[in-house]
Amino acid sequence: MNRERDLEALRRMLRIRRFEEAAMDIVRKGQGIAGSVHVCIGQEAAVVGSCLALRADDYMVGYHRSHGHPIAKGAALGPLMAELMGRRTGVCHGKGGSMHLADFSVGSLGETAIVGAGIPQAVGAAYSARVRGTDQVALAFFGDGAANIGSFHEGLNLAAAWGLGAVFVCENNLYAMSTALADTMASESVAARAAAYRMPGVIVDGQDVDAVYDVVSAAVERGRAGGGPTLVEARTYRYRDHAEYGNMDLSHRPAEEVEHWRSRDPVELLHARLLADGISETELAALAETVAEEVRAAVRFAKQSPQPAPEELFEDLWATPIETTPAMPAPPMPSPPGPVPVAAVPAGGAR
Amino acid sequence: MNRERDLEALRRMLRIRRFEEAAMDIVRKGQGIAGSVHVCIGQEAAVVGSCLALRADDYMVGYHRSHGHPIAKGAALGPLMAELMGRRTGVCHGKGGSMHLADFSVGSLGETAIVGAGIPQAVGAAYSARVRGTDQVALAFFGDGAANIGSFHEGLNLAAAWGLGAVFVCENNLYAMSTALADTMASESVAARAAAYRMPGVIVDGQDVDAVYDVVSAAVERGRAGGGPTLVEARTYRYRDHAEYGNMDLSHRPAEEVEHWRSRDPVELLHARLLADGISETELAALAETVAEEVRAAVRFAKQSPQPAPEELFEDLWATPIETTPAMPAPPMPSPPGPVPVAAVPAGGAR
Amino acid sequence: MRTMSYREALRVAMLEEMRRDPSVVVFCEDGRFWTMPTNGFVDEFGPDRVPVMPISEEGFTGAAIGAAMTGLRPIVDYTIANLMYVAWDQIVNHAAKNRYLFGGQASVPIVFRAAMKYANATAAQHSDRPYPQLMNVPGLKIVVPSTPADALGLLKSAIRDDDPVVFFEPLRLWGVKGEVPDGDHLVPIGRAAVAREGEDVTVVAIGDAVPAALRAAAGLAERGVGLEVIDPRTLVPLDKAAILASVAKTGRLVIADPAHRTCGAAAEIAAIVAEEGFAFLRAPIVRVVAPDVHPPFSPALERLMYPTPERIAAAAAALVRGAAPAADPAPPATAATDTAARDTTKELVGG
Amino acid sequence: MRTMSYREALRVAMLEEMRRDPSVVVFCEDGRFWTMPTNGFVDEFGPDRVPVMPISEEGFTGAAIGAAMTGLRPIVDYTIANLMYVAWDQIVNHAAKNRYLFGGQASVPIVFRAAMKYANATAAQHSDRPYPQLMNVPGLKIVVPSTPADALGLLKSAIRDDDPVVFFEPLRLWGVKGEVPDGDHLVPIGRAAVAREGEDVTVVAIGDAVPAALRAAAGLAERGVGLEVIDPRTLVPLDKAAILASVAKTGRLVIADPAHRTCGAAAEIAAIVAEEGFAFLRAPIVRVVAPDVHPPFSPALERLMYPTPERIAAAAAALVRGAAPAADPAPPATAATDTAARDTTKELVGG
Ligand SMILES: Cc1ncc(C[n+]2csc(CCOP(=O)(O)OP(=O)(O)O)c2C)c(N)n1
Ligand SMILES: Cc1ncc(C[n+]2csc(CCOP(=O)(O)OP(=O)(O)O)c2C)c(N)n1
Ligand SMILES: [Mg+2]
Ligand SMILES: [Mg+2]
Repeated sequence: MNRERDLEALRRMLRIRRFEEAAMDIVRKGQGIAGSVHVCIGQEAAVVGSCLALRADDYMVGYHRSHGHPIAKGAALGPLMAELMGRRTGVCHGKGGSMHLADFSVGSLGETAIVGAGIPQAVGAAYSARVRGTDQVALAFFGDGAANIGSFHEGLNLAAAWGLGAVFVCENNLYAMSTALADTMASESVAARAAAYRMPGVIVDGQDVDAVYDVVSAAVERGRAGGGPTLVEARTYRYRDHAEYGNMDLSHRPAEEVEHWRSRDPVELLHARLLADGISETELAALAETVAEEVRAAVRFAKQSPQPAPEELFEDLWATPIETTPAMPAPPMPSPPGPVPVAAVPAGGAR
Repeated sequence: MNRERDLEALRRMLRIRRFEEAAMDIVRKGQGIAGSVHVCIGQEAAVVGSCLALRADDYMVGYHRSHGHPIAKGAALGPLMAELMGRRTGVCHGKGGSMHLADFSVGSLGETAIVGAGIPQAVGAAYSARVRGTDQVALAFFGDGAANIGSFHEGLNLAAAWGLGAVFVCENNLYAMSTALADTMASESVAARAAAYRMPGVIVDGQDVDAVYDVVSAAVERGRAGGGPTLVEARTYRYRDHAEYGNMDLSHRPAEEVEHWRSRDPVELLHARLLADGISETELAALAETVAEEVRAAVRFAKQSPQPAPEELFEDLWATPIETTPAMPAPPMPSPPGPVPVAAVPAGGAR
Repeated sequence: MRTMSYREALRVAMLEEMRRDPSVVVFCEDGRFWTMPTNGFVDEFGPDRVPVMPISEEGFTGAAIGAAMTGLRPIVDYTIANLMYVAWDQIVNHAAKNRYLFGGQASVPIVFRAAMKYANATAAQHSDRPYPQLMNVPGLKIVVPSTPADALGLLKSAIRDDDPVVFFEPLRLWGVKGEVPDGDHLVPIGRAAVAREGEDVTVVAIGDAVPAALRAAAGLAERGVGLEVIDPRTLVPLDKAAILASVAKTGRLVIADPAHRTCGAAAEIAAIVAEEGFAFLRAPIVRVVAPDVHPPFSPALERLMYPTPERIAAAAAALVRGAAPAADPAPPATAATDTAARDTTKELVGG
Repeated sequence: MRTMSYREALRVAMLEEMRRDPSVVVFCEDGRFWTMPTNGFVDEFGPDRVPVMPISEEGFTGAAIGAAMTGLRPIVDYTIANLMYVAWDQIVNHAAKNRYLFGGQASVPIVFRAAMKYANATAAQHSDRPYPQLMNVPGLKIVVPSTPADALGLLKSAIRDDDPVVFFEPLRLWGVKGEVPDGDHLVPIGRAAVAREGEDVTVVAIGDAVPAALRAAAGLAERGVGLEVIDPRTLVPLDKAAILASVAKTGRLVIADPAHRTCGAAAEIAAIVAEEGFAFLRAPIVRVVAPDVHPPFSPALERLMYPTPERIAAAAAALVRGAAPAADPAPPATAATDTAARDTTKELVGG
């Protein structure tokens, strides 16, 4: 246990929780977040423990449960919140929204709304590091539901066959939408699938940020040293429904299950540990207040930011401008071959 | 060891070998087989041992190394050879060719040219049997290269999650085109991947038709009884290049490797065993001659069959005829708005 | 007559057909969940006909094909049209081709349901209208109903059809209510509907562009311009005769479609009329479609993407006036208020 | 000037660019094998830049995207265009969208090479011309060169382009030789070529329809009919101005394209001209394209599929004569002898 690191872990976990609470509040009040919002409240230790094990220049790819990853990797909150609100100041200029946060400046290569698809992209980032001769590693987050999709298999196999510095972190929150993992996967764990690629597969308590940090750090060091990829399964839980938008209601989850996980809240566990380690309540309260103000500032920034202008619709599509033969003037309109049988319509069109 | 069954195994293995030799001969002489032809000579025991473990009404799905599967399942040779020659009497009316043989009358649901894609289709056939309340099982053949594709993962997982009567038979001939399996897969065997789906994974000597029969029979019985799927890896070897067409040349395979496998030719091994079991050379020669004549007859049938007529291009696409508003008469051609500045062209067009 | 929403019509169609025909099954992730149109089906039809679905689009599409070739009639619900891309190989290389490849030995009676979530702030990975891509693939019938009655009648016809049918649902229409005939209501595949008669301009409108075109027509009628609104309802087979008959009457054609411009359904309709109805045309053919840019997340931008009553009316009015069409209709600089059907988002499933 | 085959041009382009830029890498199954244009590259550029590729199209396409977003320029060779379908989600939902989704933070400089094996008796699963599908997807540049010089110059431009470029190669052109300028020969993306000038009919021809159109033009010239043959070379961005300028001169348009009719590239070109060049048109626009049926295996049938000099000449001559075009050009009842480029099949890789 490392006091500085744990304080930083708490800071980032609180950032995620407060940020998502603020987002939920905006959704609830209809104040300008449209679309699907998937919060990871309850899973913060898995996310933050993993990202703290990375260097700033390491790569990270996320998925649709999406705000925690860039926050944990160190992204500024204002542009993230502005993105959720579709503003031009959003980190993606309002083009991506909640499911597509990305902040390349901190190595966050983007979240994806297609389950599993980010996994091979992270493999490619790890491959890129090798070709370019750096020792960067790449970490892919994904949910338990993603373990059943082809990209998982192909991505892990590629990384193993090529011996890349990739780390695969499954945030196993037991469900994919309403579907229990046990109903779609016969094997007893996601980590058990690592053997199919002859890579280590490790199960870790996803509510314990130090445990996650340790396991992922070992995987990162192994990858950085050329030892190949690792699969980490962090057992965790989401408190909320699948999404804030769309009436998903996971109230069918057994009450004892919910209770069990709530009793092991990752923020509270870390808070208690820091207290036990001699950090004062005052110091922790100050840290919490700093974070709360960061989030309030992010919300202010987002709300005050302008909506994108219509012409921005066409920006950010092409990197290289398109070169064609200069356009010719539009041809004159021919007079119609027959009589026009209708009354003229005033310019400006009709309503 | 079962004498009747072994004689039937020899018959089918010889059918495959003679059929493919005849096809290679036609290709070599340019007598009318176009496109890619992938022969499975050397792999006959894996193919026949598996199919003999199936009932006539069980299902089988194959892949691009494609002639052995329907022959082993009991398809008549004439329409198969006619298909290779693109004739209207072909089992697929000349629409499919070598890579797409299918004979639904014997449960052969088709070969596919897309690596791995047949695997989930076999799973669907097994699912269908359950819904329809039959005890049919479905067997999917695929190559070692297919073990790295998403369909393998998703297909096996589905079968395991649903507990279906599916049997997955990997004909591991060590290479995918020119690529050695060891270079693309870190795990020590394909069968080892079964654990990822909590299904049994069995390695069997693919040159020994009895061994294959026993292993696949156990899997079939398990599946039929509701015990779920099994993955079988038959270790085998192909003598020829990847394909007869297209200049693939696997002469880079180590000579000792080729020698080793040639010394364990599946037809010769079975032949020797039958001799040892007291079947006479004469009887075996008679069987061989019967098969040779079947194949000659198939070639005659194919060569004498007509080419498809042009209108057959449009047949076999739709099952349900298309219903639209009756077509209106074509509009009269307008006289062109300007003078036509060119000489009239005689009807019938130009060359 | 009954009144029901588009969404209820989908549910009723599936329910009626599953009761009528025990070979109809449903493949849908979270299909048993209370938010889905198939909620409750498992109680009536049992777990085999409504199986739990892993996140394995490619795998379960392949399984549906295997099931369809062996006697079942699967309804495969992708819930989001973009997720078809994950299963594209199975849809395009297999479902569309297997009947042809195998010379008519098997048919592939599957309905692929694809809700299109555009205009709902779900950004590019969840907002596609991919029917033009599939129109370029022979062997698939393609349906895009715009009313509850057509949704019901066409889905029932699609389920009974022996060919693969891709059934596209504009999600913003899910909440729209309409009258539906009593009894076993079937709408034939391949017949267009004349949604409104008019003399001056033909507007062929697709999906939720149909209500937009009808509003445009109502507005222009007050100014003495008569729009004839044709709803093709099925894009393959396309009811060419109905479109040509209308253009023969009006001499002017606007095509309104929320899909992308290049190689879209509107391009095909324009090409058909430029080829077979050229003599009828008094004016250029105008496409009112989405520009070739991805749907952005930001609602302020996304609402500029799709055909609105204003854009359709402006295009039609300009044709009648004899004005040249804009070379590439840019979205209006001021955001149109697309309130229509916005409230249906309440019915959406998060994704 | 140098003389080289289309296939050599591809090899030279990749070689020159890999020498110029260490960030260019090649992903290709069996790419090191002696039959492939990249044979030998591993010796010069090392195993990291020419890695061994498992059969994992989806996985390695995702990896290419991750690599491209982090500084590399992968050339992804699918070897058979149909295999793109296996990776469709990565191409359409990610490669084409990531730059836009992430607000321009990253670009995705990948060249997707796709050889099209049609007219080579490989049946429906290996014979597609899928560029129309991808033309409907914003964010992808699309190239179909028809000469060795353009293959070289466009492939080099594509590799240097910062956007994803899909590079389609008609395999029947691989063996065709032609003159290629010396030095660093670059052809800009987005510029059409006037392959032959003429006064009477514009023929826009794509891929191997270009040589067919040139032969048609030579034939018709003897009869006093002048065809202007436009080779767009790149389909996205499409050089509309060049096409419109030609139609402004001739007043007549034939589009020759080996892809399927419905929603094909020819439909888009027809729609553009019917919209923006209507005033120039003296006659219906005619498409000489493949009918909406899959390529059959049987060469006797497949040779009826694609544009031939005879079909193009007949369509152009009919327009000049003022005859109405056939409603749906059926293939000629007698098989055209398409000897052109048939011999190039010797260069093919089996598949
Ligand atoms: C390929 C794909 N299939 C289905 C979906 C719809 N979908 C979105 S999230 C989700 C559940 C994902 O579960 P999991 O991977 O466990 O992540 P979690 O939501 O639990 O964090 C599904 C099915 C999708 N977006 N992509
Ligand atoms: C999805 C896909 N990827 C690549 C190919 C090209 N291809 C055809 S056969 C083959 C090798 C297959 O190897 P394996 O599965 O071991 O079967 P084998 O040919 O050895 O019998 C490849 C790469 C294909 N047809 N489909
Ligand atoms: Mg989950
Ligand atoms: Mg093999």
